[in-house]
Amino acid sequence: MPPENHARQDTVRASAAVADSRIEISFEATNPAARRAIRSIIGQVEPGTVSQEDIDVLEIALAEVFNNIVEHAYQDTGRGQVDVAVEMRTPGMHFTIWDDGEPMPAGRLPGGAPADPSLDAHEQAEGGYGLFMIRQLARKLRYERTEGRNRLSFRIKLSSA
Amino acid sequence: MPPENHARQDTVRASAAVADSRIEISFEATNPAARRAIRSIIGQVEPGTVSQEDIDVLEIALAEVFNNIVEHAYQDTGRGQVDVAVEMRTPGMHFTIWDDGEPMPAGRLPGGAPADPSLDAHEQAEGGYGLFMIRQLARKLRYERTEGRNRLSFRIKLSSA
Amino acid sequence: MNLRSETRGICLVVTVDADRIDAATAVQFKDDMRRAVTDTAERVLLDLSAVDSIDSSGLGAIVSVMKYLGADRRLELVSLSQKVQTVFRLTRMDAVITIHENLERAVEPAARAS
Amino acid sequence: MNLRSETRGICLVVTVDADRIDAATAVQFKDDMRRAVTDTAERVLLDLSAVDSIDSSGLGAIVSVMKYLGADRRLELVSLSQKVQTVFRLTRMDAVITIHENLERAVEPAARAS
Ligand SMILES: Nc1ncnc2c1ncn2[C@@H]1O[C@H](COP(=O)(O)OP(=O)(O)O)[C@@H](O)[C@H]1O
Ligand SMILES: Nc1ncnc2c1ncn2[C@@H]1O[C@H](COP(=O)(O)OP(=O)(O)O)[C@@H](O)[C@H]1O
Repeated sequence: MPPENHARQDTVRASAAVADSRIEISFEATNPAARRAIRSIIGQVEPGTVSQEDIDVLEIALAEVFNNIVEHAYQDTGRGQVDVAVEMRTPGMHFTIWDDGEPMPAGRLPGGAPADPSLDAHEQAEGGYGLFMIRQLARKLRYERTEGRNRLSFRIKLSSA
Repeated sequence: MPPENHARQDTVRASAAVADSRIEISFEATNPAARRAIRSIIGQVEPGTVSQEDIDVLEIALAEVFNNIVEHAYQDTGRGQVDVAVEMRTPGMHFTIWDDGEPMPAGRLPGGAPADPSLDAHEQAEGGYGLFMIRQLARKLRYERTEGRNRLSFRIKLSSA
Repeated sequence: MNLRSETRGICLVVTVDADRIDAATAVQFKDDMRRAVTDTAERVLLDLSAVDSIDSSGLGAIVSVMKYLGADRRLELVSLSQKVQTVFRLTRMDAVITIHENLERAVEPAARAS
Repeated sequence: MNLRSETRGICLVVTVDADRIDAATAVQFKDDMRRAVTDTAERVLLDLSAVDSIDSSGLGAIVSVMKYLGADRRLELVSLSQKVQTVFRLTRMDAVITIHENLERAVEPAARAS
């Protein structure tokens, strides 16, 4: 793993105002580690302050983003680091996620697609739902390839319980 | 903050075997950020697998360690980074915690002391309980000052629910 | 992936005994499902009452099972958790696959006709 | 820190209306307590039923309030959560400060005599 620490550099830049609402989490690109990271992020939400539906949305979105990094960026090698910066900014959580894996196809975030109601169930696509869900759940979604790293940022709305 | 990243370097060194049971968390040395970090760490425990008493012990120990860093190492300036590596190693969680603040008095971890039963309530000490509790709750407690950083490591036992 | 199957009239009911169908378990689920549905009746009812959550990989695995069943046999879903429902709604998969509230509803004659 | 106080016979009952007494709130707690206990009866009962957790800073603040009350007046604690009890047990503070299960027990004559 080459942990060139862009996440940390961003921290320093952004620290003035949001410092104590920001936490960074790093984990190895495996499914179990990704699940623990998701629990770790959801755990940051003050209990009882956010509706279960919004917590579900947070979990779904993070699972899709992390699974894509594990499966596509690091191609299921189980090796590679994922850095996540989490900022509490009412009314939501803002995420910036870095990895050192493969870039997105054509260097751009694919659109993904939902099920096609004009086709039968057994004719539906087997993939592409991940990014479609991410796009529906996340606001201000932005992908950038910089200095050999992937950087994805977005916001998940959390309304009060 | 000078994020010289010893935490990350340790990750690389230790990565082979424990990689996907390890997560790193960084936060600014303030009380609210420390609390979120604690929730974030407790959130990593798979729900229903550990007794509430052990979760309480985990929370108490981490609160004492983080509060000491905020208050003593960084002297309540609210500036400074705390890096935590969390490893799930059955039957417990292993922690390594770094900061760039002041060293421990005399470069050694103080003993702390409990209440003194030979004295009246109003004659008890106002401090020193934090380290006493840490020493009771943590196993393999070890403090090191290396390359200008404080490094504290210990293990908290988690028995099944 | 733990699957239990049982024949109920013209239906094969397959019950998933796991709390998630996700990236870590999707391949196993797909394999085990293919094994479970060999030579069965027209309707396969997949009982998800034990499943708390599913992700796009799990969804892909379900589509793949539907492909395997082809045009003549149908896969229908039973007892979706709130979170699983959300995933089906977000992907609009709820418009192309039959979803039943519970097993009783799924096997009653009215449902068969739908 | 929200404190409510009320006189009950020879006792002043101070109720803490916060879920933690910790590093972030200890100084405030200490100040507010000193204000609350001015010119009061011999026994101050600190009702912690709303308090979920306390840390060593909170404990230090309680000791500081006891110092302020001096040898003639006593601070006693009422209704400790499991987590708060653990902290008192670990620091052995439960051996030097009187702890009551609930307010009824704390104010009944037997308790007064103890
Ligand atoms: N983090 C990523 N890095 C590289 N490529 C990615 C990443 N995420 C998604 N992709 C690409 O986008 C495609 C669509 O992703 P997605 O909608 O999640 O569907 P699926 O993962 O089921 O293929 C993937 O097949 C992959 O080619
Ligand atoms: N992380 C730390 N960095 C520097 N000094 C520390 C640290 N933790 C504890 N100390 C020192 O050890 C002493 C005892 O700590 P503790 O038992 O937590 O009691 P308290 O914080 O109430 O003083 C502190 O007063 C401080 O001098």
